Amino acid sequence: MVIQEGTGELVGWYDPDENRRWVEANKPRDMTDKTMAIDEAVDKFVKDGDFLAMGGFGHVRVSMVAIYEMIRQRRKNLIMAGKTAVHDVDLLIGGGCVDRIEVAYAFAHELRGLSACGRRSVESGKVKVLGEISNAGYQWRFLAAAMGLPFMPSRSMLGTDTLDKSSAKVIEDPFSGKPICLIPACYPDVSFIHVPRCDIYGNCQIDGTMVEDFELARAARRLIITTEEIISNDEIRAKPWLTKIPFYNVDAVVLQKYGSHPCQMPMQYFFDEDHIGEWLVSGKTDEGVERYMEKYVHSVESFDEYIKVIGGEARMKELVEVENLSRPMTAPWMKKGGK
Amino acid sequence: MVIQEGTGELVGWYDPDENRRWVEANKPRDMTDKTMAIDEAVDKFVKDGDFLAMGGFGHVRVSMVAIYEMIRQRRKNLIMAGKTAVHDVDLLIGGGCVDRIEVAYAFAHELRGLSACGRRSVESGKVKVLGEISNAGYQWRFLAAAMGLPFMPSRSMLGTDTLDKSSAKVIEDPFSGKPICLIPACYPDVSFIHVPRCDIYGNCQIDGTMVEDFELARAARRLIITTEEIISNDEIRAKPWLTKIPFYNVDAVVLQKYGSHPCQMPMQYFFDEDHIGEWLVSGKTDEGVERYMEKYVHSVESFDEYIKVIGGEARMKELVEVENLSRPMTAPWMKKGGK
Amino acid sequence: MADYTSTELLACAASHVLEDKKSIFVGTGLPMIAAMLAQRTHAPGLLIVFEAGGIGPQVPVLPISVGDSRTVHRAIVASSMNECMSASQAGYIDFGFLGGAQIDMYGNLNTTVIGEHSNPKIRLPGSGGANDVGSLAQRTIIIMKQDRQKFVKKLDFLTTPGYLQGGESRDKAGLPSGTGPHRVISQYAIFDFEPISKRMRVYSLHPGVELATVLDNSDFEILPPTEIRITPAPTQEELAMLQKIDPVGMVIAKR
Amino acid sequence: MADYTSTELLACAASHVLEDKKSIFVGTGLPMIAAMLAQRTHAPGLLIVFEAGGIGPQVPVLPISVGDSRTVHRAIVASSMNECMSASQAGYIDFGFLGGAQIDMYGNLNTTVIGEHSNPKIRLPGSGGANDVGSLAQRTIIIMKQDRQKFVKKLDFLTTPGYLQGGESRDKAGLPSGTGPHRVISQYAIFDFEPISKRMRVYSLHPGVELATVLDNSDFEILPPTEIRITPAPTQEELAMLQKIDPVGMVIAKR
Repeated sequence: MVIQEGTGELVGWYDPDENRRWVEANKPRDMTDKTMAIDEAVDKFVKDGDFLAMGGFGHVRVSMVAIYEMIRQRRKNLIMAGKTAVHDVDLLIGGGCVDRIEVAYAFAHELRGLSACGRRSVESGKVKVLGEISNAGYQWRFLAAAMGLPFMPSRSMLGTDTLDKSSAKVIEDPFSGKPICLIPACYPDVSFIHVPRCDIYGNCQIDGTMVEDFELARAARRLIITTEEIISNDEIRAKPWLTKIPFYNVDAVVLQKYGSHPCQMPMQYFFDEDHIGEWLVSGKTDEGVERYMEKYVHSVESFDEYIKVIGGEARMKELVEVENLSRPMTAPWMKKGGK
Repeated sequence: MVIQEGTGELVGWYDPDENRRWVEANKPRDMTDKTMAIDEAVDKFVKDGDFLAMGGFGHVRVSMVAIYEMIRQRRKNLIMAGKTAVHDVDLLIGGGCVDRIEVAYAFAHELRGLSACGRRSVESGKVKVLGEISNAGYQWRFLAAAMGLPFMPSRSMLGTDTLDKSSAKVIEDPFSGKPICLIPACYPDVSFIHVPRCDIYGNCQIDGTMVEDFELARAARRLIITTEEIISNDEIRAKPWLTKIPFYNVDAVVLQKYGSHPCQMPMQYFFDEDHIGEWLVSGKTDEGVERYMEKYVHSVESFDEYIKVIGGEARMKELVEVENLSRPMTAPWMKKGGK
Repeated sequence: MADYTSTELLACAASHVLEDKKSIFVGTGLPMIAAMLAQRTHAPGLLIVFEAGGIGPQVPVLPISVGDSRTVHRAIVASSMNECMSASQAGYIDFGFLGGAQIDMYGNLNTTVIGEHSNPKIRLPGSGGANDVGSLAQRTIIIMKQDRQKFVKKLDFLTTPGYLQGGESRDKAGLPSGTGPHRVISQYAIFDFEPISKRMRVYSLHPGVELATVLDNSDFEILPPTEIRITPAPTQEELAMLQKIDPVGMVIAKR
Repeated sequence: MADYTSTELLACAASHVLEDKKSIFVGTGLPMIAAMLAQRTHAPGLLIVFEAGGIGPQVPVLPISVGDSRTVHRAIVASSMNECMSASQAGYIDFGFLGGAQIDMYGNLNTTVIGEHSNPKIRLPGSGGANDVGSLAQRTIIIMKQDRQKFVKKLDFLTTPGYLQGGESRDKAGLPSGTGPHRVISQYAIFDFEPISKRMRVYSLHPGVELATVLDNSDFEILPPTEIRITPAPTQEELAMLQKIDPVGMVIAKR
């Protein structure tokens, strides 16, 4: 029946019945005020050894407020979902939080170049790669979980080492007679998704693309929303077709303006390329990493204070202008004059 | 490997590779003006014997302009997707267009009572039921097609005669070891979806619930959009997150104000319960059906003329007011004083 | 006789089964009214979900269809059937209401056909969302009129799963573990299911109903109750509330 | 020498492969620039799709990330990865661009690891969307620098499928029928694949490049061309257009 089995470690999978029981016991269906501070949310919902998946994509709409807080609270032995995880996982590795990862895309910063910190950690054996998968495959892992299914079929990954090092299986499709890849569901222990606005119960609106956050929000066992703004429940109810994540998937709501810095918040503020550039240089040595963590995480008490350190409202205003196309972007990696 | 196979007829399924070739050859990726009149759209895209699936749900957001036109053009031997098909299929059966159906829900009008016309046709053998399925099962057939997959797994339908009379198969899930139902993809030959607004290329916005139209739009081989209003492409591009159906899925765009009457157009106009009531009575005899078809379809030349026959703008204004909650609803079936 | 109709008793009894801070998949008619009554009495935190996509609405008037615009009026989410059915499959729906033309001793239901499938005496609507609710909700509540033509030894068609052939058969078929019919409510009594055999059992008698009436009006053998319970009669407050929920008498006759 | 850079030649050559009224999955950098150039020259009806969900945008400035807000600027749809990948699986994506650290004679690519997977010499980013594009797009275009370390006999890791082991093996693995690498573009030449064996073959030489240079700079044997073709050099108009598309020199160096 099973033609091929991937040899990657199956992480984050539960029997659908087991997860149903978990949902029944742990996800109340009534609306209660879930607002709390980020330190409380991390303290309450992130345990050492947890399997973590972050919302957003690359350097876009990432809950950096959560990333910094996990480093500050010195979480350890986390398993990271490397679903276009870039800046987030690089920092978490640098901060000593993550020692295992399932990789769709990691260890590089798209156009900006490679991730020195993450790569060094894998090459030295400090961080272990548990399995490989593709981007579509990862979000289909979340889709299967969101749908309460044990797996999602896919015509991707077939015939490759990516499949061989994944946790997928290949069977003969009983309808077409052709081989088809079955990608196991994935229920991360905890996820953070940064949104532009939500109410105190966790009903969220998201501008721009959803990437895979629709599926991830419904797959994660614990979901913490960090948000630029809290709006009233009346505003949610006035346009229910804009609600992308409903309250019953949400465990905590954390208000944090600029909470995605130095990443982009679509329609709000642009990437802080100078800051990302500073990390890319810092990441090249262990000392650099330590200095960066000390300066931006451990020696600041809160995200609001961090925003002051990176230049405060004045700097954020510039990034808002770049996002709005009223100021040209600049980036250290552009000084090379093209690559 | 296969534990159980449904004995229902497998309708609307194609090998995913065969459908990919069809898509490549028949769905252009550039934006062209697709507007045309309903008679042209039906003439061009609906052939006798086609497998038809209508958008909307029950009596909500149904392209009645298309239903009437198919009856007017005397289409024959259509296979109907009975996906909460109610008023639409009842009329198509009465009009002599449909002689086969795959049933999730049909032959009843929700609270209003049973469908005399449809039931009589099945009980007399005039209309053949090809298979049974559940509502979730039907939309998952469309989801599988929309995703280019041969099937969608499901934990529904197991252990029942519904599965036995469906085209689904049961296998042992290689992850959990438990039986799981595989529901085959469904690519209808042609679908009509009625929307509040779209541009001339077919980029559509939809208010209220999507029901299963998101999946159906992406599954149908030919998709005709009928719309209350045509808006500019600029308006689509101003809020791209509101686009629920993209132009490349769409083959024709038909402008028809009130095009869902007597069904409800959410946020626009309410059910015309008097008219639906007239059909429910007419449907009780073949003569009644014939009189209804003559009065509302064959003796009127266009949908605009039909709107005049049912009471014109004055009647539509009343239905708009009921929808807006500024006028109480009435219905013939409510005169019974509850049931 | 008591000053309430059979429909009012059914609505109140169904409402009592619902729990606060849980979610329920509702259809139109009596289920919707029972859910709204529960929200306005003991279960203000009850989340109402409609299969067409409406989640958590504040309905201004009773919806006619589970897909009509009243079901998304000031809702939490206006979503899709896929979203609601997937949430149900993932375990987010606690209760579901069902009805049928026939029921058997294991709570299996027929809403498809009377007579042979290929040559039906009476063609019924089919599963609709019923099979999905019966498969995927944590617990279902079945409301139906009881007589020997409806409470049958063998269904003409098994549309929606109850406990299938009883015992462990539901789990073995691959349906979500721990799910199944929770209560059946008829005009005479409320029933539950014996935990091991999964056979239907009298849970409580409606006020003024004899046990013999309940047992006689079934083609299959119903297990007797483990203790004698009487279904609470509707209170004046509940009856008044029902009139407010359905002021035009769509389901509840005007008083 | 000619008055254009290697990057400019690659961008123009890639752009020429694209056809009007087709769709393309693009990444940032050179692929994005090639697609924009095609739109502004011979393929105004080219539909640009980004894996994070942006479909048909009118980008105001070159996006940095395939997920950034520029990719949905005045777009047709701001959707999701599931939507774009599903559309691709269903056959709606005609072209996809790929690159890699290693390629073999069947167009298979490695972007995962140099050395052993469990003990890597160099850890690379992994598949990302590459395996999906390589699996699901109707045709892929591979752009990469050519030398004997990159054009290898055996990949350290087969991240993304080309024609796998050649012949019918791609179809037999269950990948969508009729798909696979269409062209490879290096700094020396454009390659296609021989239809039966699916082995890489010289299609055209870039201006001024000797065939021997092309064949020598590969660890595996590349099939010779069936006829001698020369890749068209970038025109002045194209070069000017490239400066407009990337005015700040993110990818194309300022002139």
